[in-house]
Amino acid sequence: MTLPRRSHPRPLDLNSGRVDLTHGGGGRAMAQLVEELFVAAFDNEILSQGNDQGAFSVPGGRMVMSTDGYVISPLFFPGGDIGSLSVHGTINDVAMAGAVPIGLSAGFIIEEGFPLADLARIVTSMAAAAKAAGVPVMTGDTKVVEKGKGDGVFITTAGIGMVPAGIDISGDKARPDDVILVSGSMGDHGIAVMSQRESLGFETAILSDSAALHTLVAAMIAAAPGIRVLRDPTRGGLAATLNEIASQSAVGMVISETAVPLKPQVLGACELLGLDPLYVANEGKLICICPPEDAETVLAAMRAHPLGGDAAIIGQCDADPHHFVRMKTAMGGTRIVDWLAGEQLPRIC
Amino acid sequence: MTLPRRSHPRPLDLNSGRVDLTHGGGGRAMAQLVEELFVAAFDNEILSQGNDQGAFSVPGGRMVMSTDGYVISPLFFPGGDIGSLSVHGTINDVAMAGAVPIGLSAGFIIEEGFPLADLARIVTSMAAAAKAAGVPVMTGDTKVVEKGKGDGVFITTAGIGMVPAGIDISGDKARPDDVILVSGSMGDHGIAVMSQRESLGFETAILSDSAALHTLVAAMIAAAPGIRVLRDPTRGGLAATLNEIASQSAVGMVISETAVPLKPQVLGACELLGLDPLYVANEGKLICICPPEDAETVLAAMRAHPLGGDAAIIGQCDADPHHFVRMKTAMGGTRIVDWLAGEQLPRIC
Amino acid sequence: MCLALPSRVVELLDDDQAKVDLGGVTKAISLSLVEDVAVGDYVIVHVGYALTKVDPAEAEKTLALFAEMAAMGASA
Amino acid sequence: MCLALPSRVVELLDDDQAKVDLGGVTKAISLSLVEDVAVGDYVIVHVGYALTKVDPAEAEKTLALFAEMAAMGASA
Amino acid sequence: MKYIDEYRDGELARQLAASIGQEADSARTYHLMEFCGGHTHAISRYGLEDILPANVHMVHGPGCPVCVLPVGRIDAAIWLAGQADVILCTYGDMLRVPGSKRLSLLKAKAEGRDIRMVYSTLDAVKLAQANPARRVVFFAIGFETTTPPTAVAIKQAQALGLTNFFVFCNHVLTPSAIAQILDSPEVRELGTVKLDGFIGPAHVSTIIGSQPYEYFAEEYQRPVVIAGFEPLDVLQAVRMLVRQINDGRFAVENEFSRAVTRDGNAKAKSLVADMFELRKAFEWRGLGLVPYSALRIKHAYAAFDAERHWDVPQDSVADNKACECGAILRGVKKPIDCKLFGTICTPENPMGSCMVSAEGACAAHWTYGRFRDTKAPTA
Amino acid sequence: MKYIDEYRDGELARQLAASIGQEADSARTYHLMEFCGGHTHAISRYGLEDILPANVHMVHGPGCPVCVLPVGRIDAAIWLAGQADVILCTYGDMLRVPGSKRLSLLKAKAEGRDIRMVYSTLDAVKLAQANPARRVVFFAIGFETTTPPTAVAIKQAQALGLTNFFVFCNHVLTPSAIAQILDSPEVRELGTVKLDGFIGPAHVSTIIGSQPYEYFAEEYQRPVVIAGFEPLDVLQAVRMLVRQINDGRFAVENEFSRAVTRDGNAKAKSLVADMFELRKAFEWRGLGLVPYSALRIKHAYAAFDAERHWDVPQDSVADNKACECGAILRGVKKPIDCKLFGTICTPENPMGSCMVSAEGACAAHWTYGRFRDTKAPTA
Ligand code: SF4
Ligand code: SF4
Ligand SMILES: [Mg+2]
Ligand SMILES: [Mg+2]
Ligand SMILES: [Mg+2]
Ligand SMILES: [Mg+2]
Ligand SMILES: [Mg+2]
Ligand SMILES: [Mg+2]
Ligand SMILES: [Mg+2]
Ligand SMILES: [Mg+2]
Ligand SMILES: [Mg+2]
Ligand SMILES: [Mg+2]
Repeated sequence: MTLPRRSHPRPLDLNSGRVDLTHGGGGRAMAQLVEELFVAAFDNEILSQGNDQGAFSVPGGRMVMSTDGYVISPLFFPGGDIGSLSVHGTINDVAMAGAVPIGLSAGFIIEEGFPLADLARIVTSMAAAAKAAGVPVMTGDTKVVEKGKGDGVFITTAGIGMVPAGIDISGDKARPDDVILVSGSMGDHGIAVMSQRESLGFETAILSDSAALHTLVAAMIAAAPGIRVLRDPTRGGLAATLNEIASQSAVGMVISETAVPLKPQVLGACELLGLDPLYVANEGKLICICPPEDAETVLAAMRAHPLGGDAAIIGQCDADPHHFVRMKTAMGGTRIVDWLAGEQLPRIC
Repeated sequence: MTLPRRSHPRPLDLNSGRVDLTHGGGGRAMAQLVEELFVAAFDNEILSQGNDQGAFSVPGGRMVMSTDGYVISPLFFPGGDIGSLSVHGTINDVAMAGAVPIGLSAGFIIEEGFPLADLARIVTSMAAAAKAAGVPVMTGDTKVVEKGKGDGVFITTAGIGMVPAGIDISGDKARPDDVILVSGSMGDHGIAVMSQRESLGFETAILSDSAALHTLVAAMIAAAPGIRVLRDPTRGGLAATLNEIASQSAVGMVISETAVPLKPQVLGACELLGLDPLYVANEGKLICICPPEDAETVLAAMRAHPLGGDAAIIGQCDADPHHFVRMKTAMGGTRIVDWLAGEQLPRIC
Repeated sequence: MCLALPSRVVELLDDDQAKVDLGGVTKAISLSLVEDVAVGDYVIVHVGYALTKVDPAEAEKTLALFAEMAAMGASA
Repeated sequence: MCLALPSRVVELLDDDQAKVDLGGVTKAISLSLVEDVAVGDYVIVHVGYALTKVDPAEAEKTLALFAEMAAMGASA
Repeated sequence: MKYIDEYRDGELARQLAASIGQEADSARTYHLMEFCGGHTHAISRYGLEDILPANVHMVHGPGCPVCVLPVGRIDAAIWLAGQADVILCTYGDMLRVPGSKRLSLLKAKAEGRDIRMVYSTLDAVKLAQANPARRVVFFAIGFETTTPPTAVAIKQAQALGLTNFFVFCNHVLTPSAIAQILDSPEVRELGTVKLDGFIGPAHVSTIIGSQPYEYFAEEYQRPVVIAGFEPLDVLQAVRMLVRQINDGRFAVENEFSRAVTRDGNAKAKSLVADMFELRKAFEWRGLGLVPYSALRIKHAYAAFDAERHWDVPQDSVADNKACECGAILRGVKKPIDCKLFGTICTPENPMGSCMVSAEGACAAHWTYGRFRDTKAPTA
Repeated sequence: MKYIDEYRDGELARQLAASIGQEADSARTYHLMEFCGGHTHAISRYGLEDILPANVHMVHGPGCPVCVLPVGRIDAAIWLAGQADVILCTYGDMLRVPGSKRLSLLKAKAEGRDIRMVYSTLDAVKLAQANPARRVVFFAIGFETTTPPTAVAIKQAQALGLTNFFVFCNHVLTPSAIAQILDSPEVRELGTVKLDGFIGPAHVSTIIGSQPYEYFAEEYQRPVVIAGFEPLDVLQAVRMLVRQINDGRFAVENEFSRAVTRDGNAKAKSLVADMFELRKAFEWRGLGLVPYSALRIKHAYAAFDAERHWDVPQDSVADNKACECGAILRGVKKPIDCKLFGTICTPENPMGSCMVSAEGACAAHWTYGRFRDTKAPTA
C-alpha cells in the first residue's frame, strides 16, 4: 500500500530551490520533500508505507527498522540531553509499530573542538538510557567534521525490533469512529528545550518528557491487541502527527480542546511566545487510535503505566472526505487543527 | 568476548580535552575514543565484539546491524557521490559479517540553503545504488540545520542483514598461518576524492572504487565457508584495517610490499603529497583472511567476480606476540605497517 | 494585532527591569514604558515590554458584566 | 628532508607555470626558480616549485654505476 | 492564568452568545469590523462564528502590521540584509513574508544572508554590542503598540555609544488606517461594504487611549467598542455594538477598561513623540498611499536611521495581481473570494502577506476555518 | 615513474648491499651520519638496516626542519594565530608539532583559531587575496630547499599590492648545522660520537650545490657523499663512503649528479640573497643557539614580516626535560635511548618534534622499525 498523496499546490522546485528550515520542521514542507523526493526516488513498498518505521518479513516473523537524526540545540536541556533523546526517540519509533526493540546503532558526527567532557556526558547519558530501556547500542560510528561545519554533535540512531505475532499497527489503519487517545500532557519537551534558548529569555521548571515508551506500548497491546495506530507526536507536535495519520488513513478527526492534557507552564510559555501548544514537540508521549470498544481498556492500561498516568481520550475519527482534523474549542466553536506551516516561530502579532 | 585492549600510553583527557580531526581519522586516536568512551559506556557484548557490525540472534537465526556517517567533502567525486557511497559503505559493513543485507535506513542532516537540485542528485544516486544492490532504503529521516552548522549534507545510513547458517566471520578469528588477501587495488577512493580538493591542486583520471561488495562476499563464502575475517579497508586504509584485525585476533601479520595491488596514479599522487598509499581509503575493496588451505579457492572466487579481478594474496598471519603488522619491502628489508597516527596530512618533509 | 499578555510582577530587577510570571513561566521584561510598578501588579507584556498595568477593579467590573449578561443568555 | 620528486613537464602554462606529470597524475607547478624548461624535461618538484632540471646523462651514468657495482655484489 | 482564564470560560461564552442572539434584531444584519488581527485570530481560533447568531457578520479589518506592509518594504529589508557586514534582525513574524519574486527573509537567510530573529528590541541592541565589526539593522514594524519599544532601543543604543545599530523604521498609525477605510468609496459612496460598527484595538489602545476613536464615532456615525483579545472580550464587544446599533447610538465604549484608559500611556507617547515624526504619506498594502500614516526617525537620531545610512530602495512594488489582500484588508472581499486561496496560496507558499501572519485574514481562515467552505466531498 | 622506479629496484638493492658487505672491512665499524631526514626516512621505510652489513651504522642527523624548530617558535606561531583577524597557514608537517603544554596548531585550530594547511606558498598568497579583511600569516619553515618558494611568494604579494600577507620566517641553513655538530664536544673532543662520514643532503644541494661541503670535508677530514633520497641512492652513497674511508680519503662526492651541480641553482640563490639576510644567531632544537644559522626578511620587505608587524614573543622555551630530541638530533643518542619513547611519547601524543615529522628519527623508528626492539614477548 502506498502513502496517500497530499495536495501540495506547487511541486518542489528542483531547479533553483533551496532547502530551508521548514523542510525539517515536521510540517507540510517536510512532508512534501519526503514524498516528492525521497519516497519517489527510493520507490519501495516498505518506505512507501509512510510510517516512522519500515516493516519487513524475516524468517522468524515481522521486523521493523527506524532511524532519526538528533540535531538539537542546546545539547543539554532540563530533563535530558541529546544522548538520552537519541535513544528514546528511536526506541519509540520502533515501539510505535508495536514492536519489541532489539537494539540500536549510533552514528556520531562531532564538530572539531567539541569538549571531550561534554561528549562523555552525552555518551554516558545515552548508555544509561539504553541500559534502563534494556535496548543495547550494538554498533556505532564516529565522524569528526571541521570547526564550523557542524554544531557540537549530531547523533543519528537507528533501531530494529520484532513485531509480536498478531500485531498489525500502522498509520493507515485508523477508521471512522475509532477513538483517539494521548498518553499524557502535550508540549513539555519543546517548551523545556526552548526555555534553554537564551534568545527567548524565559524560565520554567518544566522538564522534557523524553522517555522510552516501549514498555507502555507492550502493556497497551497486551490489553488491546486490536490497536490500530500508534505514533509519537514529536516534531510538529500533536497537530502534525494527527494530520499525518488522518491523511494516511483517509479519515477525518474531531478532538476536544478541553480534553487535551496541557501543563499550565506549557500554556504560559506558549502564550508568551505566540505558539500553539498543539504544535510543540513531545519525546515521551504517544497517540493511540483504537476501535471504540477498546478505548476504555487501552486508557486503563495506559493509566496503569508510569508513563501514561495522564492519558486521556481526546477525540474520534470520522468519515470526513477532506481528512480534516478539527477541534471543538472550549468556546463551543470548531476550528481546524492544521498541519504546521513551516516552523513555528515566536511571534508578536 | 571483548575487544583486546590496545596500548594507549595516555588515557583520554576527559576533563579539558577536545575532539580534534584525528578522533575521526581511522587511526589510533579514534580507536582510543571508541574504546575508552563508547565501548566502555555502552558496555555490551555485541558492541564489544569490536567489529564494524554488531551480530545478534533472532528467532530466525543470526543477524547483524551496522551504521556509518558520511561527511565527505566534496559531495560529488569521480566515480561516485555521498549518496551512492552511503549505500555501498553500509552494505559493505553488513556484508563483512558474511551477511545478506536486508535493507537500510537513511538519516539526512541538511544545511539550510543547500540546493534542492544537488539534494535530488544525491538521493537519485543513492536510490540507484540501492536498487542496483537489491537492498531497499526502508526508513529515513530528514533534519535541517541552520546555515553554518552543517556542511551541505551529512548522511547516516544503518543496515541490517541475515547471516547464513554455518557462517562465522569476525575480526577476532584470524590465526597464525592464515592467509591475507585483498580484492583489488588499494587507495583509489581516497585519491579520487583528494583529486577534487582544490587546495591540493592535482588531477588524475582515477575513479573512486565505491561499490557494494555483498555479491562478492556471497561468492567467496559459497566457495569457502571457512573464511575467518572480512573487513573493508575504509578510513585509514589497508594499514589501519590490518592493525585492527591483528589487535582483535591477537596475531601478527607479514605482508609483502610487491604483492599489494596499487595503481600507478595512486602511487604518483601519494608521492606528490607525501602520503603512504597503505593508509588511503577504499570504498569497494575488502580484506579477507582465511585458513591457508582455502586461500587459492578464495582467490579464484574473488577473481571470477567483477569486483575482484585484481584480487591478490598479500601476506600471512603469524604468532607475533606484539601483534605487529610488518611488511617485507621491495628492497628486502622489513618495516612496520603501523596504525595511522592522526590523520594523514600532505607533507613537505 | 500585537500579542500581549497580562503577567504578574514577581521581582523588580536592575536597569528598569522586572521578572514576571505567566502560568509558572518567568521572564525578564523592561519597565521603561510604565511607571510605579510594584511586585504583585499585573502588567500587559508585549515584545518584552510592559505596556501598562492591569486595573484590578476594572477587570472585576468587566467580569461582573459578563456574568450578568451571561445570566440573561442562560435564562433565554 | 624536503620531499621532492622528478616529474615530467607536459605543458607550459601562463605565469611562469607548467603542468607536470607523475605516474598519470598532473599538477600545475611554478617555474619561478628554474630557467629554460621545455616540455618533456623532468624537473624536481618541491612544495609546488621546480627546484632544478634532471640531467638525463648524469642519471644514466648513476644507473650504469649501480649496475656495475651490483654486478660485483651479485658475483660475490 | 489570572486575567486570561476568566476571559476564556466556555460556559460563559455560550451564555454570552445566547444573549447576543436574544438581543440581535432578527430582521436585520449586523456588519461589524474588527480592526485588529488579534480579534480576527481569536474569532477563528475559538470558532466564535459557530456560536454567534447568523445575522452578525464579522468583517476583518487591516489591523495586522505584517499584512499591511507593502512588498517594496520587504524587498528593501532583504536588500539591507545584503549590504556589507549587515546583520538584519526582526521579529519572527516577518521572516516568512514574501517580497517580490516570492523571496522572503527566511529564504534570503538560507541563501546565506545573516538574518536573525529577535524577541525584543533589546536583543537587537545586544546583538550590535556583541558584534562591533558588523552593522546591525533592526527591521522595525508594528502599530503604536510596538513603536515605543523601538524608541527605547534607540535610546539605549545612544546611551551605549553604539555606532553600528540601525533601525529600518516601518511603524504605522492605526487611526489613519481606520480613517482611510471609512473614507474609501466602497464604504462612503458605493455602500459595497456595510460597516455598522467597529471593534477597536486592544493593545494599541493601551498606548493611545480611547480618545482618538471619538472623532470617528462622531464623524462617521459608527459605534466603536474597544475590546480585549480574549474570546469573551470579543463576544462582549459584539453585544455592546449590537446594543448601540439597536439604540441608534454611536459612542466609543471601552470593554477593555482593565488596561485601556481614555488617555493611554503618557510616558510611551512622549517617548515616541520625541524620537519619531510623521511621514507625509506611506504606502499600506490594500489601502495605497495613506497620508500621515507612518513614522520616521527624527533628525536628532539620524545616526540610527537605516534609511539615512544606506540609500535604501524606495520602490513601490506591485502586489501579485491575483492576490486580493488589498481588498480583504479594506473589508471589501473575503479570503474565499480570492482565486488563489488554498490552491496556489497556502501558508507554506504564501502569495500575499495575509496568508503569512497568524493574524492575517487568509491565514486565519485557512488555518482554522476552511473546513466550513468544503461541505461537499472532493476526495 | 621515470627517475623513481629505477632507483627502487629490489634486486639491484640486494646486490648493492652485498657489494657493500664485500667491500666493508669486517675488522672495523663504519659510523655514517645521514644529515637529512629524507635519508632517515628512506632507510626506515625500506628497512635498509636489514640488508646493510652489521658493521655499518647509520647515525641520524638533524636534517629535518620540523624537528629542529624550537618550542618557542611553535608557541609564537600559535600566538600569531590568536591575533585579531589572523588566518595562519603553513605546511601540513607543522600542524601536529607540540609547543609548550602540548598545544599544537591542530589543537589550537580545534579550539577555534583559524589555521589552514597549504600545499604551496602560492596558496598562502591566494588566501590573502581571497580574504582582504583578514591578515594572512604564512608560517614559513624549512632549509635552503624551501626558502626560495617563500621568497617567490613575498615577491608575488608585493606585485599584487597585498597589505595583508605576512611571513613568519623560520628558514634555517644546513651548513651551519653541520658545522655545529662537527664542532660539538661529543664529536670533537670527547669522541663519544664516532662519525666516519656524511651522506649529504639531496634537495638542499640542488639549490646550494656541492661546493659548500668541500670546506667540511677538508676542515674536519671526513668524506661527504651527496645522495638522492631513493633507496638505491642511499646504498650507493654508503658504498662510496665505505670506499673513501677504506682509502683514507675525505672528498666531496656527488651520487646525486642527476640533480645536483657544484654551484647549485643560481637563480634561486640570488632571489634568496635579495630578500633575506642572516640572523646573528638562531636557536635550533638540540643544537642550541647556532650563529648565523637562519634567515630573516630584509628591511626592504619589512611590510611582509610578521615579526615586525606583530610583537611576536621571542621566548626560548625549554624542551620537555625527559625528551632526548636534542641529543638525537646531534647523533649522540638513539630514539630507543629516550625513556619516553613508545611509552609516553608516540606519534599520537608526541612529546618532541622528532616524533612528529615523518622524517624525525623517533617517528621513523617508531613507525617503521620498532619491531626490532622487541624480540621478547611482552603480551
Ligand atoms: S489567499 Fe493569498 S493571494 Fe489570495 S488574498 Fe489571501 S494572501 Fe493574497
Ligand atoms: S621519543 Fe619523544 S620524547 Fe623521546 S626523544 Fe623522541 S620525540 Fe623526544
Ligand atoms: Mg524515525
Ligand atoms: Mg522519531
Ligand atoms: Mg515518530
Ligand atoms: Mg564506521
Ligand atoms: Mg558551529
Ligand atoms: Mg559501520
Ligand atoms: Mg564502514
Ligand atoms: Mg568497515
Ligand atoms: Mg524521523
Ligand atoms: Mg558550512
